[in-house]
Amino acid sequence: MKMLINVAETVVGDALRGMAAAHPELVVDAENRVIVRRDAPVAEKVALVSGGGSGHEPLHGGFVGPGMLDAACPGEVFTSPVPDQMVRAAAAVDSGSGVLFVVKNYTGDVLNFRMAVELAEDEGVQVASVLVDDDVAVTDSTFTAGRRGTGATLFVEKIAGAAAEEGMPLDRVAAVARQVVGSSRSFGVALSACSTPAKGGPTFELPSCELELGVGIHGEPGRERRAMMTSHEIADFAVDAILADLRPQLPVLVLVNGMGATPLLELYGFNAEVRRVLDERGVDVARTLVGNYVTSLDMAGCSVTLCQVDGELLRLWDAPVQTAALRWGR
Amino acid sequence: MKMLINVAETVVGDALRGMAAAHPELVVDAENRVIVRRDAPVAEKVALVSGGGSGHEPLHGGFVGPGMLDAACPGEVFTSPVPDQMVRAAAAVDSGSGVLFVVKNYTGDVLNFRMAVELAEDEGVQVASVLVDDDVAVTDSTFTAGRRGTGATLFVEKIAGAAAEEGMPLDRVAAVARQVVGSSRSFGVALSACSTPAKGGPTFELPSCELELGVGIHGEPGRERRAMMTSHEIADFAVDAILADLRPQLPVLVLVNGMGATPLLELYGFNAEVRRVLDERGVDVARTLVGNYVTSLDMAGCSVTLCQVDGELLRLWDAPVQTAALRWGR
Amino acid sequence: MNDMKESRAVPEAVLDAAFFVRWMAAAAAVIDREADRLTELDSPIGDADHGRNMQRGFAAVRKVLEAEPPATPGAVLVAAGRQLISSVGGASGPLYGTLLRRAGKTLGEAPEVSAAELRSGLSAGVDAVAQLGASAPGDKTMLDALVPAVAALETSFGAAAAAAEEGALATVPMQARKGRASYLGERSIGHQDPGATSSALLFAALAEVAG
Amino acid sequence: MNDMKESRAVPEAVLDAAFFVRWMAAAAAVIDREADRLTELDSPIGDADHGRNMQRGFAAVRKVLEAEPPATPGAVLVAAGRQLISSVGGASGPLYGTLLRRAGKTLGEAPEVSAAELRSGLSAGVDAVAQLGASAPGDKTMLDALVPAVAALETSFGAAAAAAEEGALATVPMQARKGRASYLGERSIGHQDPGATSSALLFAALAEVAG
Ligand SMILES: Nc1ncnc2c1ncn2[C@@H]1O[C@H](COP(=O)(O)OP(=O)(O)O)[C@@H](O)[C@H]1O
Ligand SMILES: Nc1ncnc2c1ncn2[C@@H]1O[C@H](COP(=O)(O)OP(=O)(O)O)[C@@H](O)[C@H]1O
Ligand SMILES: [Mg+2]
Ligand SMILES: [Mg+2]
Ligand SMILES: [Mg+2]
Ligand SMILES: [Mg+2]
Repeated sequence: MKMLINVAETVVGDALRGMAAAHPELVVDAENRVIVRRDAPVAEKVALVSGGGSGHEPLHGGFVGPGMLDAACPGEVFTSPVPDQMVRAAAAVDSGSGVLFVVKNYTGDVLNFRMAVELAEDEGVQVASVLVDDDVAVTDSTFTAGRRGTGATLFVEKIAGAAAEEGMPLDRVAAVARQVVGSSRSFGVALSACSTPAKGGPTFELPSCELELGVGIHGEPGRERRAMMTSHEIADFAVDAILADLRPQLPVLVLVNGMGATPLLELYGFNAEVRRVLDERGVDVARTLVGNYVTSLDMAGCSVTLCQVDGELLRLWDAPVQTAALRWGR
Repeated sequence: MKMLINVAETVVGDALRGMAAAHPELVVDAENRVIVRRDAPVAEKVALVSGGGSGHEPLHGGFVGPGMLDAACPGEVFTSPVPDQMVRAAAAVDSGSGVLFVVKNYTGDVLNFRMAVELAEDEGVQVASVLVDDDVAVTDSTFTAGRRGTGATLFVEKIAGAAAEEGMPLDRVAAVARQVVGSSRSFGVALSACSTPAKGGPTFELPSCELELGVGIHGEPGRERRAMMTSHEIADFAVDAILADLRPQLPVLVLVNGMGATPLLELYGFNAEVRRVLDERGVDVARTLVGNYVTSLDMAGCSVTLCQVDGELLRLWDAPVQTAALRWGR
Repeated sequence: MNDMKESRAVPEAVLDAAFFVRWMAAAAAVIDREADRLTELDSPIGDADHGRNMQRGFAAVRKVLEAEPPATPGAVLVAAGRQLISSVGGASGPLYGTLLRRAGKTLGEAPEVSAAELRSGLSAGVDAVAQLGASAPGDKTMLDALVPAVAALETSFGAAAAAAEEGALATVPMQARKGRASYLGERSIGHQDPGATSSALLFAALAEVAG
Repeated sequence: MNDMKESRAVPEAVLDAAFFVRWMAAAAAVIDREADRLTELDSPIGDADHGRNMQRGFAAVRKVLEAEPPATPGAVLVAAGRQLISSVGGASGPLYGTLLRRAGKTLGEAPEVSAAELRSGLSAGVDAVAQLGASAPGDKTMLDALVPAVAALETSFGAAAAAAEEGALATVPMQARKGRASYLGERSIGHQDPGATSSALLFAALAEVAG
């Protein structure tokens, strides 16, 4: 599998140097692997720190900036960052108002962030954590590591980021973040596996006539393999899987997210189908975001995330944001 | 080749319906295939219209909005739109201050836009056209259809869009656009072919140990096939190909553009190498943009575009823009 | 297509609007059948859309001609050409559109035309294509089929079809100097031009309805 | 690895800090050799990074132990564990880091320890892993190799290595209940757990340096 890289070993460091070159508004410490907004710590503001394995770009580094994250810690490809990064990030952004860790629910992320909480608190930083676990493809959660964190991470980081920007205290910001988690559900499909630099080839084999239903964002196979489906059928399947778990009473934010290699042309076409199903099921759409936001390297496929929002969450979603990957408002 | 579509025939129309659902700030006429900013025509403002084959998203539809295009006309995949679309778009956005057509240099685009100019002028719209031809991979231009228009299109649409937003008259806006074309050069490489819905499979075969140097954005093979190169070597090759043709005396805007399937992680790593070569060659970088902006469906690969800018062009680049794919400022 | 060489010479034929509608319908049919091959040819040296482009265009032509059949040969070709321009896009839309429109305009408003008149009309159309495309025979384009086909029309429809087919085959060793294939430089050599191939199909359809 | 079963029983052995440094170096070496296999195993039921993770971690361990060799067995393991936590990430970093750190802390500050003491230390470490991971044998994780290995350490280092290897193999028919593989549900059955496999390598390295 060809990649636009030098060697697998330096992929993450190289990307951070390239990010530093492109984004003077960020402080990118390529050696210690921490991306911090340049004006941090922001006085009187709760700071948001997230992180996770690399390979999901723009998540999380592309979401650092006013209105969203204060810092991000990228790990190796598909590998949780280490506690040292998180502690360093927390120290860099804490204004004294405390730090919220946004953690996607994977054993590695959970364990490393848990250690970081202890270490950061030892250093006198007040820390709260929120666990994102939105993927309805993972069932039987009491007997497993629980639901994965996927697309809802974007909603959590954006909305909690806006809450922090407004000056809410740590417990309120954490509560808003948890409300978003509780209101969000995702479902993903893969049309191809992805190739990690370390492996140098596809993480699994998928025949040209089949797709994987219920995949995560780390190149794992899904819960089920089926004969290839149309965009119409996939939208039905994904949305119904979500609605079976959470039937929104309020309007929803919709994220039609590309896994990395699916053309935007196809994602927009898929969004037409997602909107059709939601209309058919009587679910109101408040806002829609279409694009590659929570990716899986070069995987072809997509995920749908719905987040039901009250007036307050919608206001926070609409609030200004200025990051590399998400920008609006003033 | 699997795609997230229903049938090849409806791909463009489906995408436009999905775009309409996601972007209430645009008027998307899926039937007539015209995307118009909702507040058009903007009084006293020159209007910018562009268009081209679909499959390059977010180009052009993602660049419609304040500070950039007033309308875009998407053709079939990799096929120029028809004159009727352009005339309809021009009529929708002309405030009486005239319309600038931004045309990428491909026989189809050139011929269809040429016909549209005649028809629009018949309807009393004042029209100017600018031809974008930035791809240094195409040589011998007197014996060919000339250089292709690729990544520089983004610079032209952004900068001329800002000029129009400032209230410059049509001839000035056209002159600014032509200055950007004259100051811009691009070079692209493919690590894989792309698959068009109509063909249902890759447009060419590329062995797993080779890459194509000097590709366009329509899935054509490049000028030369070589053994796979590192990110370092590709950056050297691409930047040197550009500098051999245009040696900037002023700082440059850099676009490190993904062809569609190359992960952002790799694009940022590649940007680190591009910056290294530019530093080595003594070229100053004013601004850098990294991402999938002028794509080739699911092609893996990238292109580099440099645009040398004086203070005026840089000011116009930095001016606010509010489109689906490019946003900054207020 | 060899048997078309046997088609009788038709300098004496008188062609009415219905004949031209039949030609366009036959063209639409053969292009439908050969669309995948045209797209395949457009793949190594182009952007893999020529079959779909032609298919979309001639489907639109057939539809408009069926809905409102024009009264004269000239009007049929003008309507067909306009339809191609409005529905194809790409390089082939304006070029084929111009070919038919100019041919139709040259035929004027006569209710029937002779084969010789058709030949002059198409000849004017081909000149317009060369002018619009700034191209000439030898550039590895549709002109490499169109020009010999129109010349051979002097003999018979079958001869024209055969000449177009030969002209299309003759593009294989050429290096493209116009259109997308020109970007490939020397790598364009060894492939048959898709536009020359579709031109051959149009003349095959003409021979078929004449024949 | 079968010949390791022949390693002599070493309940009477006395192990100093240098022994533990050699163990870690041997572990780093075997993990280097087997990294691709570990990543391969992590591919069908995980995210294809376990080999690289372990390689990165033990390379860091080797480096720090070579630069500043700690004075006691306990200190070696604590330093190694901390290094894994600081350099691996993923699930395996905190888990293996905790295993070694807890084992090291249990060994205390003695300059030499007996095999029995090592066994209690590792046993405490394995308990800490189970607690941190909220996991138990049968969940298709590293515990399925670690738990039998520590039990067999009562007999010999070779027996421990063999038990770990067997434990790793025994994960094949299991359905994963923890870690990434659990997302696959029944589809996790039929694959060997990468973490159990790397645990077997650690015990193979231990038998090798004892041996
Ligand atoms: N300048 C030109 N003059 C004449 N014919 C041309 C010219 N450029 C392209 N063509 C013809 O058009 C054909 C390609 O048509 P098509 O694939 O439909 O359009 P596009 O190249 O825009 O994708 C070529 O095979 C060639 O025969
Ligand atoms: N909860 C857990 N308890 C014990 N071991 C676990 C647990 N979760 C995962 N593991 C082990 O970690 C291994 C995966 O490690 P690795 O691939 O390095 O991390 P990640 O899963 O984060 O990519 C699994 O094969 C399993 O043996
Ligand atoms: Mg991992
Ligand atoms: Mg085309
Ligand atoms: Mg074509
Ligand atoms: Mg793993």
